[in-house]
Amino acid sequence: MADRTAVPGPCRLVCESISKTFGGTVAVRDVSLSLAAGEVLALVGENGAGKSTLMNVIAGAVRPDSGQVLVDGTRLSHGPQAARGAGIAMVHQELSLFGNLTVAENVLLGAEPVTGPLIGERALRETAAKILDDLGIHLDPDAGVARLSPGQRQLVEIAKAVATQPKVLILDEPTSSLESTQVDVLHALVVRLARRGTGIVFVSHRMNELFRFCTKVAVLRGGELAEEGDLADYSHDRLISAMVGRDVSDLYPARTDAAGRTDPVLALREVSGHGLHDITLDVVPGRVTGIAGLEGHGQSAIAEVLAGVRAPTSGQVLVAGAPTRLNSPAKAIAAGVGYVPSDRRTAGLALALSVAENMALVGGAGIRGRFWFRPRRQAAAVREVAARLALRSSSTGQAVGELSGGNQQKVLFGRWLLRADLRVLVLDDPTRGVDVGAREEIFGLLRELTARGVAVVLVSTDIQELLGMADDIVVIYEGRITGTVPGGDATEERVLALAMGQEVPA
Amino acid sequence: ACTSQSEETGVAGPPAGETKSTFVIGYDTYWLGNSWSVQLAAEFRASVSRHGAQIERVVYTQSDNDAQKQISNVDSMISRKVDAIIMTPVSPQAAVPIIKKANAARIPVILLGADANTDTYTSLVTVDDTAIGRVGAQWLVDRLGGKGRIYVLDGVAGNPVNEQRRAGAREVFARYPGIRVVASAAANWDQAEAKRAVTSMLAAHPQVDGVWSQGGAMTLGAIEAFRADGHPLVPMTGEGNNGLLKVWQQLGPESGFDAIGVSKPTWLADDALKVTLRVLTGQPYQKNDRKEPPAVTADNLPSLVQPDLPDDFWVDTRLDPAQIRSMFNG
Amino acid sequence: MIGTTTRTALRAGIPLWLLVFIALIVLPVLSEPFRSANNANSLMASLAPLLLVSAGQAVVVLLGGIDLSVGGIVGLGTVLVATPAVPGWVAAVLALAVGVAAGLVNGLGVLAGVPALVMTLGMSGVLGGIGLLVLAEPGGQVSRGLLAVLTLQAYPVPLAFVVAVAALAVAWTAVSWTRWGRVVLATGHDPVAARRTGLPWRSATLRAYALSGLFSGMAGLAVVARTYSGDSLSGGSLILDSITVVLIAGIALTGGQGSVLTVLPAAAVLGLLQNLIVLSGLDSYYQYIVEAVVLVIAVALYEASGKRPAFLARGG
Amino acid sequence: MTELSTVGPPLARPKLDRSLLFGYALAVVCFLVLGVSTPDGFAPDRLLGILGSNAALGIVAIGQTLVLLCRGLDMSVGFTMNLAAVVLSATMAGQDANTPAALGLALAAGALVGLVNGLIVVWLRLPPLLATLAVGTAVQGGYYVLTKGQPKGAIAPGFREFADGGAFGGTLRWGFLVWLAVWLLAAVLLYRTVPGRRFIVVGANPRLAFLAGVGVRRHTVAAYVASGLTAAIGGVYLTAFAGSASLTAGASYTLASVAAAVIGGVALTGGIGSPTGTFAGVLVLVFLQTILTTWDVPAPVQQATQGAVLIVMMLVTLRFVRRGRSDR
Ligand SMILES: Nc1ncnc2c1ncn2[C@@H]1O[C@H](COP(=O)(O)OP(=O)(O)OP(=O)(O)O)[C@@H](O)[C@H]1O
Ligand SMILES: Nc1ncnc2c1ncn2[C@@H]1O[C@H](COP(=O)(O)OP(=O)(O)OP(=O)(O)O)[C@@H](O)[C@H]1O
Ligand SMILES: [Mg+2]
Ligand SMILES: [Mg+2]
Repeated sequence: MADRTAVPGPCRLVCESISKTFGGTVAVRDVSLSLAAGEVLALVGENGAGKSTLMNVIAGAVRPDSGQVLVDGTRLSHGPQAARGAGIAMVHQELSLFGNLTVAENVLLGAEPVTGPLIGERALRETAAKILDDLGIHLDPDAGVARLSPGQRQLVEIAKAVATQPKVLILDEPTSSLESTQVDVLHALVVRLARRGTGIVFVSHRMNELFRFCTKVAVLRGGELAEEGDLADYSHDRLISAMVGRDVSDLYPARTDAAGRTDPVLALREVSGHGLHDITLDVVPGRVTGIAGLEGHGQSAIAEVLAGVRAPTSGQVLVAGAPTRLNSPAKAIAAGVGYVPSDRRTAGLALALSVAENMALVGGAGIRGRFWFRPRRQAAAVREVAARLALRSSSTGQAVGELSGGNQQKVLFGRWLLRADLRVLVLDDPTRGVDVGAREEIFGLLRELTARGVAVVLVSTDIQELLGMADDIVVIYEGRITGTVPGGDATEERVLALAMGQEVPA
Repeated sequence: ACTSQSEETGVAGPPAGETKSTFVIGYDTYWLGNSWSVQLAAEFRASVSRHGAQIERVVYTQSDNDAQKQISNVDSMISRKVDAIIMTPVSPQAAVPIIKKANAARIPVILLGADANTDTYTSLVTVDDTAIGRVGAQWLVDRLGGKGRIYVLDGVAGNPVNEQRRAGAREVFARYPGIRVVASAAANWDQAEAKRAVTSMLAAHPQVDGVWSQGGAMTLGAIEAFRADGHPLVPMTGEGNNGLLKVWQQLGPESGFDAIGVSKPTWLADDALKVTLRVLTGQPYQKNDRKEPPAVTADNLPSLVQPDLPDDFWVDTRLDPAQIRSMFNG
Repeated sequence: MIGTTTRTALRAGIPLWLLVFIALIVLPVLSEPFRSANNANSLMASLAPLLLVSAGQAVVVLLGGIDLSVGGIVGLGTVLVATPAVPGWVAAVLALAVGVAAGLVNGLGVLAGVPALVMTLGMSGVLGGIGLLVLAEPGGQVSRGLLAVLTLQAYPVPLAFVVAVAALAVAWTAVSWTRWGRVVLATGHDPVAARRTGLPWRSATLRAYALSGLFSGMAGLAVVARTYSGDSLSGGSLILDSITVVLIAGIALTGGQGSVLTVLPAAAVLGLLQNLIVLSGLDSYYQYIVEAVVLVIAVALYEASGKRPAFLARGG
Repeated sequence: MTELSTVGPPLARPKLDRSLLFGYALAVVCFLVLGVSTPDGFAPDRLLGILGSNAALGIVAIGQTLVLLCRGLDMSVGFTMNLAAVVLSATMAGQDANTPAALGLALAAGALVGLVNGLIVVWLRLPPLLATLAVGTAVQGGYYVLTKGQPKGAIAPGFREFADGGAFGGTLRWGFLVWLAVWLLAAVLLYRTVPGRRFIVVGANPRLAFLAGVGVRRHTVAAYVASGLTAAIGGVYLTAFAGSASLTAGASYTLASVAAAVIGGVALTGGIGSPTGTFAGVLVLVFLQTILTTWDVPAPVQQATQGAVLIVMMLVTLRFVRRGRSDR
C-alpha cells in the first residue's frame, strides 16, 4: 500500500461547480472536485451517476453547461486538444484504439517522433517499445491492434495515455476487461505515476480494486457529489451504501441449492474448434454454471458455441439430450437458448434505436405481435421489465445509445426476460462496467431465473463473481477444461491455479 | 496521280509512287446514345458495303460522346496507320490537336457532321447546326407573323450542337422584338424531360403561341404535354424524325398544329465515305461541303412520313428497307 | 524505413504490380500497334488526369469520405484555363486555387456533418454550373505559352504523366510518413474515437479534401494538355473512373485501409484495359461489362483475403 | 430518478421525428414559393399534375430508401430503369395485347438486377457502392450491346394513355397513385409489421440482428430486390410518360433518388430514416426543379442552384436535429 504514504502535493486539478444536462437527463449537477499531485481519487457511483460525463468534461470531450476546470491553477479552454495540451490524459470507458494501426503507432498517435514533416519509423518503434517496457507491458510494438485481446488493448490504451506524460491521468473503468495479472501491471503503474506527482482519477465498479488503488474517494449520486473524503475512512459496506444510497447487505443471493440434478437441457460433447479442444459440459436447469478463465482462453468461444454463433468443427451439441446442429443464433433461440454477448455496444445493442425496440427484439408474438406489429403491447411488456431492472432512462422510447454503460447492460439483459420459453441463458461477462447496485439486482434476477428452472451459463473474468454466483465453476485454460469446482467450496487461489494451467486436470 | 485540286487543299494525297487500290479506313463512331447517332453509324456501314471493292477493312472505334475518349480512339487509329480517318468531333476545339497529329502522320482526316476549330482537316461534310437553329427559328417567326410568346426547348447545356443551334435561333429571335421567349429549359433531347418541362411551363405561362424545340423527341414531348393539359396546339419546330412526322400527320392541319422538321440527314455518312475515297484515290473533292439543312414541311410531309416505321427512324436516309428493318429489329 | 502498417498496405498491391508488368511485357508482343511509341504516348497522356484525380480520391476515401466533386473541379479547371479573359499563367494558378478552395468547402461541409456523398455531389453541381456560365460550350482559347508548357514531353513520355506520378508519390509519402497521414488513417478507421481522443481530425479532414481538390485542378490542366480547350463537362467520366481505380487499388470505402501508391498500377490496369479494347476493335460497350467484372473480381479478392464483411461495415 | 416517465410513444425517436418534420417543412416552403411565384400556382390539379409527372422519381426513391436503411446504396437504379424501358418496349412491340406480358418481364428484369446486387453484396461481401455500380455498368453494357444503341419495338398506344390518364377524370394521375401505393406499402411494412421492425434492426446493427436470429442476408437481399423492382416500375412509368423507350432517360435518377432520401432524413449509415421522410425529400426536389424551370432560370444556374440547395438543406437539417451519444 505504498501509494497511501505518498505525500499530497499542490492542487493539480480543480473542477468548479460543473453541470451538464443531456436533453432531459441531468448527468452532472454542480460538482466541485479537487485533486492534489500524487493523489489517486476513486470516483464512484451508480451507473448513470455521471462519472464518465464529468471525466469527459475534464478531458474536454464534453462541453459543460456551466462550471470550469483548472489544471495547476490555469483555466482550461474547451476541446480535447486543449485538455491534452494542458497535460490531461484519459483512458475512456469505450476503447479508442485504431485497429488499422500497430501498437506502436497507436501508442504514439499524434505524438510521433518527426524529423521535419516526416515520421521516423525506427524512432517510433523504439520509443513505443521503451514506453511499453517501462510500463511492464509485454507486447510487440509492430503487432496490429486488431489482433489483440480486449485486455491487451486496454493496456495499450493505458500506455497511450501515459505516453503523453500527463499531469492528470483519468482512468474510466480501465480494469473492466483486464485479467488479474494485468491488473497488477496497472497497479504498479499507478503507484509509480502517483509517486512522480501525477494526479490520478480512477473510475471503477470493482470494490477491491478501488481500495487497492486509491487514496481519496468521491461519490456521485444522480449527478451530484454525494460525499468525498479519504478512502481510509471508508469501509467496504459504507462505500457501497454511499453509492447506492441504501445498504447492499449481500451482493450475491444465497444459492437455492437446486436439489436432485435433472438432466442437462444443453450439453457439449468433445466439442473442438475456434480455439477449443474437446470440451464436454453439461448445462443443467436451475443451476448457474460458471465458466472461469483468463481473457482469451476460449471461454467466450464456449459461450458462442452454446448460443449457436459458431458451429463446432467437431463434437456434438445436445439439446435436451438430442444431438442438434446449432449453427445459427436463430436455431439456438428456437431451442430456448438466450445469449448476452460481452461487446454490448457493437454486438448487443442498436444504439440508435429505442430501449423498447432493443428489448423486444427477440420477444415472441406475445410481445410484438405475430405479423402485425403491436407497439402498445410491446411498450407495456418492456415497461414492466424495465421497472424490474430499475432501468434509468427518460422513457422506453429513449435511444439506447444515450444510456450509461450499466443501464445499457440492463437493456441487453432484460431482452431475455421478455422470452417466456427461455430455457438457457448464456451470459458473457454480463456485469462488466455494471455498478454494485445493478449487479445485485442482476444477480437477484439470475437466481429468480434458476428458481424458475432456467439454466444459466455465466462466463466471467471476475472470479469473485463466479465464487459468489456459480453452482459449478468450469475452469478453462488454453481452450481445455482444466477442472470443475463446486461453486460452494471453491477458493480464488484454486480457480486461479487452474486458470493459469498450474494445476493438471485431475 | 494527284490533281491540282487536292494540292490546293494543302493535304497530301496518297504517298507518291505507292498506288493502293484498297484502303484501310478508320471510322470513329462519336456516340451510339440516341437514334440519330445510331442511324448515322448504320448509314456509314451501309455505304461501306456499297463501296466494298475499294475498302480493305474499316477500323471502328466508339467515343461515347466523350472528347478525350475520341482523342484516344483517333490516336489509336494513327498507331494502326490507317489510310484515312473519318470522325465526328465531339468538341470542335478538343479535336484540333488530334487532327493536327493525324496531319503530321500524313493521314487525311474527314470530318462528318460536325466542324472543328481548324482548317487543317482534309474535308468537312456537314450541315451547320447554327443553320438548323436559324432555319427553324425563322420559320416559326414567319409563322407567328413576327410576334408572339414562345417556349424554348434546348438539348444538353454545354454540348456544342446544342449551343450552336441555340445561337442560330437566338440570332433570329433577336431581330424580332415582337418575339418573347417566356420560358426555356434544357431537356437533354429527352422526350420525358421535355414533356415535364413544358407541363410546368404551361401551368406558369398558359399563354403561348409557339415552341422552338431543337430536337424531334423534345417536340414530341411538348405535343404530349399540350394534349395532356388540354391546351390547343401551337406551331412548333422539330427534326425529321418519324415519330414527330407521324403525329404531325395524324393531327392534320385543322388541329392548329404546324411544324417544320429541320435536321442533319444521316446520309452525310455516305457522302463522307465517298469524299474519303476520292481523297485516297487522288480525285478532286470539295474541302468544305456545308449543305443547306433539308426541311420537312407540311407540303412534303406526306411523301416523307413512314407510318409503318418506328418513331426513332429518321426519314431523310439512303438506307434501303432491309437495312432499316435490321436497324430496328435485329 | 517503412512502417508496418504502410508495408502491409503495400503488400496487398503486389499482385496488381505483377499484373501490370506482365501486361507491359506481353501486350507489345501480341499487338503491333500497341508497340508503337505513339500508342505509349497516347496511353500515358490519357492516364495523367486519371492518376491525379484517383490519388486525391484515394486520400479522401482513406479518410472515410468520398469526393464526387472531382469531375466538376476538373471541368471548371479546364474552363478557367481556356477563358481568354485571364492570362494563361494566372489562369493556371487560378484553376489550382479553385480546386483547393472547392476542396476546403467540401471539407468544411463534411466537418459540419453533411455526408461526404451529399456534400461533394452538391459541390459538383455548383462547380459544373459555374463552369457552364463561364464557358457555355467546349472551346475557348488557351494561351500559347501555357499550352507549350503543358504539352512538354520527352517523347513518348508527356510531362503531364511525369507530374501525375510525382504527385501520386508525394500523396503516398504524406499519408505514410506524416502525422497528418496517421490522423487520416485513424479518422478513416473510427471517426468517433478520433474525435474522442482529441486528434486534429478537423484540420486533417480539411487538408485531405483540399488535396483532392488541388489534384483535380492539376488534372484539369492535364486534360487541357490533351484537348487544348476548356469544357465544363470534360471531368464527368473521371468521377466514377477514379472511384473504380481506388477500389481496384484495394482501398476500402470504409476508410483507413489501403495504400495510395497502389493507385498507380490500378489506374494502369484500367488504362490498359480500355486501350486494349479499343485496339482489339471490340465494340466499346463490352468495355462496360469487362470493367465491371474486373472490378468485382478485384474487390472480391481483397475482401476474401481477410477483411470483415463489407456489408456489415459503416456507410456505403 | 429511477421512475420511468412514459412520455412519447414507445417508437418515438426524437431524431427521426424532427428531421421528418423538417423535411415536410421544407417541402411546404418550396410549395409556397412555387405557388406565389406563378399565376394560380396553388391550383390543386396543377400540384397533382407535377406530382404525377414526377412519380418515377418518387417510386425509385422509395426503393433506394429501403436499401439505405440496411446500410446499402443502390447506384444501379438509373441503369435498371433503362433496362426495364428497353425490355418493355421490345416485348410490347406496340401491341396493347402484349402489355401484361411486357410489364411482367420488365419488372422481373428489375427484380433480377436487384437480386444480383443483393447476392453480390451479401455473399461476396463487396461494398454496396461498388457492387451496385459494377452491376449497373454491366447492365448498361448489356442493353447497349443487345440494342446496338437503338431500343427495339415500341410502346403500345393504350399504355401511353395510361401515363396521362388518372382517377377522378384524370386529376389524380395513375403515376401518382402508384407512387402513393408503393410508399404506403413500404411504410406499413416497415413500421407496422414485425418483419419490418426486424429489417430496421438489420440496418441499425447487422451483428446484433444476426445474434438475434434475424436473417441478415435475407433482409439485405430483399431490400435490393425491392429497389430493383421500384426502379423497374419507375422506368416503366417513365417510358409510358415519354411515349418511347430511352437508353439514357434513367441516368439522372440514381443520384436524385439518393439526394431525395438524404433530404428526407435517411442516414447513409443505415437504420435511420423512413420512406415517409423520403417522400418529403422527393417533394422538395420536384418543387425546386419546377420553380427553376418556370422562372426561366438558365440551365447552368439551375444546376448550380440545385447543388447549393442540396448542401444548404443538409446543413440546416443538421442544425435542426440534435445528435445524441448514439451518433456515430
Ligand atoms: N450523449 C448523451 N446523450 C444523452 N444522455 C446522456 C449522454 N451521455 C450521458 N447521458 C446520460 O447522463 C447520465 C450519466 O451518464 P454517464 O455515462 O456519465 O454515467 P456513468 O456514471 O459513467 O455510468 P457508468 O458507470 O455506467 O459508466 C446517464 O443518465 C446517461 O443516460
Ligand atoms: N452480423 C454478422 N456478423 C458476423 N457474421 C455474420 C453476420 N451476419 C451474417 N453473418 C454470417 O452470415 C451467415 C448467414 O447470416 P444470416 O443467417 O443472418 O443470414 P440469413 O439470411 O439468415 O441466411 P439464411 O437465409 O440462409 O438463413 C451467418 O452464418 C454468419 O456466418
Ligand atoms: Mg461511465
Ligand atoms: Mg438464418
